[in-house]
Amino acid sequence: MTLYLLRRLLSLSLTLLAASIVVFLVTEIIPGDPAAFMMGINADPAAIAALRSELGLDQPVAFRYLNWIVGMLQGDFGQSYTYRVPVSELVGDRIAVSLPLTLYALALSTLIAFPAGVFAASRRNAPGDIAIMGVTQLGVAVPNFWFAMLLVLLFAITLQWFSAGGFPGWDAGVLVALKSLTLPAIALALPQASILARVMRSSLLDTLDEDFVRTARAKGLSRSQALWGHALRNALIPVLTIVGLQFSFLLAGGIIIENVFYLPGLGRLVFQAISQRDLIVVRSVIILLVFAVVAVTFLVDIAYAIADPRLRRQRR
Amino acid sequence: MSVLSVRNLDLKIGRIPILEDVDLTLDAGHILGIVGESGSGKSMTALAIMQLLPRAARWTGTIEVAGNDVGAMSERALCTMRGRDVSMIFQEPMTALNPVHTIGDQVAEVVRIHGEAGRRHAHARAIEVLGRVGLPPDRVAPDRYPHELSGGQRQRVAIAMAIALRPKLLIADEPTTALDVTTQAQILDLLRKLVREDGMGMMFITHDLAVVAGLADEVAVMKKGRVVETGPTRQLFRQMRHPYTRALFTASAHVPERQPRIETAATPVLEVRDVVRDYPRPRKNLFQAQAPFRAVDHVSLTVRAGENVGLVGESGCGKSTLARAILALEAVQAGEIHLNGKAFSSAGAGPDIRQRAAAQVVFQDPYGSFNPRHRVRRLVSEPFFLMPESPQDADRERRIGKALEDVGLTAGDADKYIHEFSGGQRQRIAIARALIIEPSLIVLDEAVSALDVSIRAQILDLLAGLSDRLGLSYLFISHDLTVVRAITDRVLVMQAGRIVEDGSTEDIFHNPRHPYTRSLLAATPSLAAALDEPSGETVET
Amino acid sequence: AQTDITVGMQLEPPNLDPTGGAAAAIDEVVYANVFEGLTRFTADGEVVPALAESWDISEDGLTYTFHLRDGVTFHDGSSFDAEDVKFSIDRARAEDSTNAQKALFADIQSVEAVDAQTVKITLSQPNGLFLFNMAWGDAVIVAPETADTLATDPVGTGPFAFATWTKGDSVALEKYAEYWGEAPRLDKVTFKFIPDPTAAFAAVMAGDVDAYPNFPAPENLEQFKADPRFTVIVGSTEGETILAMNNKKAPLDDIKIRQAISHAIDRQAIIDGALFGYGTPIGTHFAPHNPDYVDLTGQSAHDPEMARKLLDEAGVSDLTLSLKLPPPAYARRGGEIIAAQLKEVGITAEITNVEWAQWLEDVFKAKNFDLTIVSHTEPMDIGIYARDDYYFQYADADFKAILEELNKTTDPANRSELLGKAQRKIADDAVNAYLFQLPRTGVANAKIMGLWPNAPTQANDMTAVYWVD
Amino acid sequence: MSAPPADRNAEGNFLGAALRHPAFIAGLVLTLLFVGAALLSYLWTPYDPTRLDIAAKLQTPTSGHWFGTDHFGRDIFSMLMVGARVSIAVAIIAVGIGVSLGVPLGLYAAAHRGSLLDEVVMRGNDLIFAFPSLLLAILITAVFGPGAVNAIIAIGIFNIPVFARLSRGAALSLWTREFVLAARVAGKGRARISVEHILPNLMNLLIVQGTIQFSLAVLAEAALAYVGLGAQPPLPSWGRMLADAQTFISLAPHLALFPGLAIVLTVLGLNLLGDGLRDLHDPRLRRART
Ligand SMILES: Nc1ncnc2c1ncn2[C@@H]1O[C@H](COP(=O)(O)OP(=O)(O)OP(=O)(O)O)[C@@H](O)[C@H]1O
Ligand SMILES: Nc1ncnc2c1ncn2[C@@H]1O[C@H](COP(=O)(O)OP(=O)(O)OP(=O)(O)O)[C@@H](O)[C@H]1O
Ligand SMILES: [Mg+2]
Ligand SMILES: [Mg+2]
Repeated sequence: MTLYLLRRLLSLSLTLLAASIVVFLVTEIIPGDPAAFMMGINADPAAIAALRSELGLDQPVAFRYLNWIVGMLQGDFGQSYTYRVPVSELVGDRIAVSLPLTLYALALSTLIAFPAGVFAASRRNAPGDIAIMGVTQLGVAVPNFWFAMLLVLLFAITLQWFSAGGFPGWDAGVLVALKSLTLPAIALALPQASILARVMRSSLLDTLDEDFVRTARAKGLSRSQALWGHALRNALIPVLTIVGLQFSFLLAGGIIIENVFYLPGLGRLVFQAISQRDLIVVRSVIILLVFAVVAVTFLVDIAYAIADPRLRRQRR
Repeated sequence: MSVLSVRNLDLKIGRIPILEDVDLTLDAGHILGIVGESGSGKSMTALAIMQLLPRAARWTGTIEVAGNDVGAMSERALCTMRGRDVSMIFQEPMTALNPVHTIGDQVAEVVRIHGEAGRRHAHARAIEVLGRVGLPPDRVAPDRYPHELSGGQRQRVAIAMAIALRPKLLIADEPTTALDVTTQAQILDLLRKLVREDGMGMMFITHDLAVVAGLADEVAVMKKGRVVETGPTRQLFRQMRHPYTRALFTASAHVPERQPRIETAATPVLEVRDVVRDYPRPRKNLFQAQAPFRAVDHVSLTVRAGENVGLVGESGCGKSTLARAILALEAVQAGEIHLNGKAFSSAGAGPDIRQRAAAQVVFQDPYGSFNPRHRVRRLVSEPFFLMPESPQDADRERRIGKALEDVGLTAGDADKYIHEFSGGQRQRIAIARALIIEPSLIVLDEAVSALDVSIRAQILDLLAGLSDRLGLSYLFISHDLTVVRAITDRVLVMQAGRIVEDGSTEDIFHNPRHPYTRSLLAATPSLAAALDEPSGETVET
Repeated sequence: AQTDITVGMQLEPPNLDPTGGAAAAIDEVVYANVFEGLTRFTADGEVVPALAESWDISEDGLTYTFHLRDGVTFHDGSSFDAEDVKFSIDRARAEDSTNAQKALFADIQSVEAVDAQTVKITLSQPNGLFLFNMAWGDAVIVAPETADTLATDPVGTGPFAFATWTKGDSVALEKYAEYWGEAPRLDKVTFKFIPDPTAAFAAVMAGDVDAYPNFPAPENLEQFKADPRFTVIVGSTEGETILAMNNKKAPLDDIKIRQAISHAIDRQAIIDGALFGYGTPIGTHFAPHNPDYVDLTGQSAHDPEMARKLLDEAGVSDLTLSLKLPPPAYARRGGEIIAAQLKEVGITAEITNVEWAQWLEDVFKAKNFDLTIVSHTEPMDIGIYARDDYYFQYADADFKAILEELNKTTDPANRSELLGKAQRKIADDAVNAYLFQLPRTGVANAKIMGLWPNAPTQANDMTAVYWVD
Repeated sequence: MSAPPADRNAEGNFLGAALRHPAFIAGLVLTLLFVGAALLSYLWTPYDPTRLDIAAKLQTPTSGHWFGTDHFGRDIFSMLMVGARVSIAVAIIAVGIGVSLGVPLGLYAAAHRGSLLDEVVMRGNDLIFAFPSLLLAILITAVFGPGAVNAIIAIGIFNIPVFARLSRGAALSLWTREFVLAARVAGKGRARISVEHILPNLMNLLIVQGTIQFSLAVLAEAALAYVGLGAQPPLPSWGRMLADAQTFISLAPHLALFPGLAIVLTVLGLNLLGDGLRDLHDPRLRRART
């Protein structure tokens, strides 16, 4: 197991290294000069040049790349060009919104998907199953930003149950903050829940067809005992994969939703940073997100091993 | 008292009739063998008794288990019955156990689910039952997971689950087909012992007449969803009133007629010298590689022109690996292989493509060895690729037609797709494909294992005839000693990657020298031997 | 009455230092609220004394002596004096200055702190706009001690002191108790950043913001008007919105083609379609609310026939031009409408939507464009037509002469005439197609008073804002 | 005994089974509807979708304008028809890129399992997977400028690893099948076997996955267009129509309703079609159904 962990960690860092190079190069060739953008339309060329050197943009590419990497390894993500504060500070603030939102949406999506998937699987082809599968088909097809618009129209503008967006900050109280994240979380969770419910169902159906479930039935277990006691844990592996993927997707994939609800989250930070050519923020956030993806995949793998003793053994 | 009585059982899946008018009875302490070809409805009968039929299945008739009419029982009552009054062992030990629960838990669950004992007590019972089936806790701890056990051990766990509550009826659906002969013999002994000790009734399903002859008190022969003949084992096999029973019997004891013309003097067709095949194993840690797993360990052998050589050994001993090495489908780590006296491949050197045509192959799986998307014409002519100038047009057609006719099909079959053929026909096509470029050697890796007995007999005849007519040599790989005995001139016995014995077929079967060979032979069920035995073992109650 | 207010803004300022960044959003938060200069703009665009109580101008127009106000303190408690003024102006015009409007200070030769309350500024040449220039947000006075941290922690002399900045969400200001002038009526001002127009609409509707002075979706104003909870404030900005043309790039170097394009355009349709009727058509690069404005819209009236004729005369057919559109809605929507109007006269406009950074790089710097739509929001910026390397590449010698004369002229009547001449000159040359003066359409809770209707500069001056019950 | 291969009777009763599969039929009908609309739009639309009529803006559906008009007075129905064309074209090409690069890579990696290139391909896949897709797409369009072509590239890139992984995984299991061994005994090389034997047997899988990726691409295109990075005006695009409609949501909800429904129905149709195809190709399910 330790060997396995070591190998995974090695490939994790290689992925991060490769990703950092890709991100750096891509952001390097984006047309548009951060300094020119910051100084605006009537800026004096000398002032732009002064700003460029202040931001360190006049140094050679390789030097800047190494600087960035070495800095990151020491936990220093650099200074935002536009905000003029440490990137880590900016990111920290945004994660305080994005992470709870992600977890909220993920919790919603699992809480909906899990029972729905199990229910549908246990009533294969019965009306309940067909109804749930129909709804999830729709859920997968609805673009979440459109759904978000409809939510705002209904709950914020018409019914005024929720505010239309914005985030009051955690200082305003946990409940208030959670309330403001509710509509966005629902908008994010619906398509994810649909996907998850479908995966849950089909994985469970596959497992229910396995020989060992038949064995369990032959032992005298009822249909639902066999489902809960034997099929479920085996069916969980593909579901875990999807949950892992969704986590990382939601962490960054909320950009549009964050815009619709004007939440100060990570996604909006990068989006804005791209348009403002605050490249250092773009780079650092993307690397952070890549790290999150890789780390979550890693955790999911470990979760597999817990769910499935066969994997524990193989990797020892 | 009868623990099972099935009367007038009709069963349909969708609109397709599966079982018709099946009648069976079984008394406590007795073993009822059910034999019949694949698809004859053996498993469906068992599942009907368990009431675990596929969703689309509908049945009529009466099924009584220990005096209860299962047709009249509620699902709840059925759950109570299953596992307590009647339990079942399935064919495939690899998948019949839940991979994420320990074996102890899985056995204890039966006890718990029927409210016979609390958690702790159930566990104690599980350990006890596992001990009974030969898995004492000091050797095989009950907190192991199924993947940590061998196939035979897993099947024992499945048996332990089935007998934990001493059911009145035990159904065993081909419980040993997935196991090698030695393990099979152990499992059969165990089952026999359990029936005798506990006085339960056992319904034993198999397609292997030899197994059933050595085990069952009574036998029912099934064909196409009907029971064509039943009776006490020995009586039934002696009399064999129904022609189908007779056909089955002759087919399983079938020995093709052969006139081998072995050319001892000429250069051997195949010469394998000191071949080693290693599979790398995952590294122990970052700095320390694990010694590779040696699947074939310094094997040397020769096959002469016109000679049929058998290669036997239990599952996993390296037979298929050796076959792949001979065919140069995998690189070898040491040794060399010569075809017709010329070097074909060796460690470090890839195969000499020009020689490939000399050795062809027929695999086990008649379904998996053809690309389903090609017509037979293309499938059969694939080896033409090996010829420097592959025949064209009329010549090509003629040779395809001839190859098909050689194996008893017609030239017209060339236009069909593979799914339009039965398993036996497919295996013929596989042979035609191997024959078409007139190789000197055909490697047959379990080429008849997947076939029903009667079809197997036909294919064996075909192979024997071809070898005689065309002077072909075979390397015939099988774990089924009966078959090997029927078709080969010489036998090699393989154990753990090594050839441990090599001798003429008659010699090996009558006078095995190596202990491993002896144990292999002893474990092989023999129909003739079973029927000759005095009836002392069967205890009537 | 309520003493706090939440004001919606579309863009978040990247930092809060008006002397170190070009973003309009900076001034919209801090101008007149946190920072003050020697002079300042009023709501109707007049330049009035701010930190300078009064000033004397020498005969030759080269020396300005500012008399500073007494008892002014910065928010950190330190006092304000002439040294701060000298420091601020020297800092802005220094070699390595990162002031975005360095040109404002270009004519200054020296700054001298005569005594604690007096500053003397000497110019290298007379500049009729000097006091005007000093009213800009880029010319506010800062203290040397805090100058390096203004970006994140602005310290000024204004009626409100910076309190908190929740990045990505809002900036909060609090009333500064020691303010030298009349105390503001509000205790707390929160600027909330809501870039998405729909979200802005929802936020106003739901009462999450009290006022949105520069509301990005004019189509929603009708609904606000119909709702008694809100007032809609319609004013004007200094933004001349133009369809800029690349004057040096063929075929746009042909005046006939530029005229044809001008005639192809139906200003009212653009105003109706892109701005839902708000906005004033213009015929030249000048703000219509300015007394010196000359209405030249008739000269380039919508006339597709004429446009086609001019194209014929120029001998072109099947003209395809690139049209690069920056992000604001007026440009994106206006661009679609213009493309459709140009199509009517046989010109294909290939639209590319670009971000600001790209626009600056591609259009403004590299001049790699045929057409683009921009609103020039700096006040009194007709001077850009005299700039040599400006992106639409006009730089006509005659026009430059007019402007040079204007710079030297201080007499109002003469100035007015010269300005008229300049306006006509660029309209005659059809340098760009002049579309409309960008409106400032705001919405606010009906109980809020004192918001600026117009935007003579980019600012949300909260000094005089209050709630009624 | 051995399991029959997945497609033993693939050709035989496919059509019959398909006609009895309601979800498949529904998916097919929806898909054909939109493909048909897209094709028809080349020949005919009720109005010119790029013609503005400011005076007739924001009309609710009438007999003249079936789906009403937008904020420029353009006919929404006509715009949706042409938008279908854009969505479908972007999706087809993007998925095409994924297939034409991903499948060969996957086949190659499978044929040379464990080789350096296999490793490189798989790690490259991991790398692409690790990137937040929408963000990278935004970056790509920031580099190359917005437009349909760049949206295609951005979406296409993320399709490559999907197909590479899928085909590698499936090919690996096919490589152990006996018919492949037989082809090797017949002396065929890896490349040849990949093309002759592996690829045809991946077809079903690729078609099913292709349908699903296609629907995802339609959604992705809508999302990119929504943030302004898809096809550029005046070419209508569903995502941009939605973005434009946003501020009118309480004023003229039909502006957002119809493009939204178009996306939902197209994606729904494709998903149903994909599910249907999978069911029909899976003999186990097919048997259970018939
Ligand atoms: N789920 C099912 N749906 C439809 N038909 C089935 C199903 N399972 C089995 N059958 C059919 O029922 C018939 C009897 O099958 P059964 O499994 O009982 O045969 P068997 O005698 O056990 O054969 P084998 O020796 O191969 O196990 C076969 O023709 C088979 O094709
Ligand atoms: N690709 C592989 N990698 C690692 N080990 C392998 C591989 N293929 C086979 N082995 C191992 O090599 C040994 C010999 O396998 P082989 O398939 O040759 O056995 P066999 O004698 O043909 O058995 P059976 O009768 O079950 O077909 C087994 O222990 C098997 O687990
Ligand atoms: Mg069976
Ligand atoms: Mg084998």
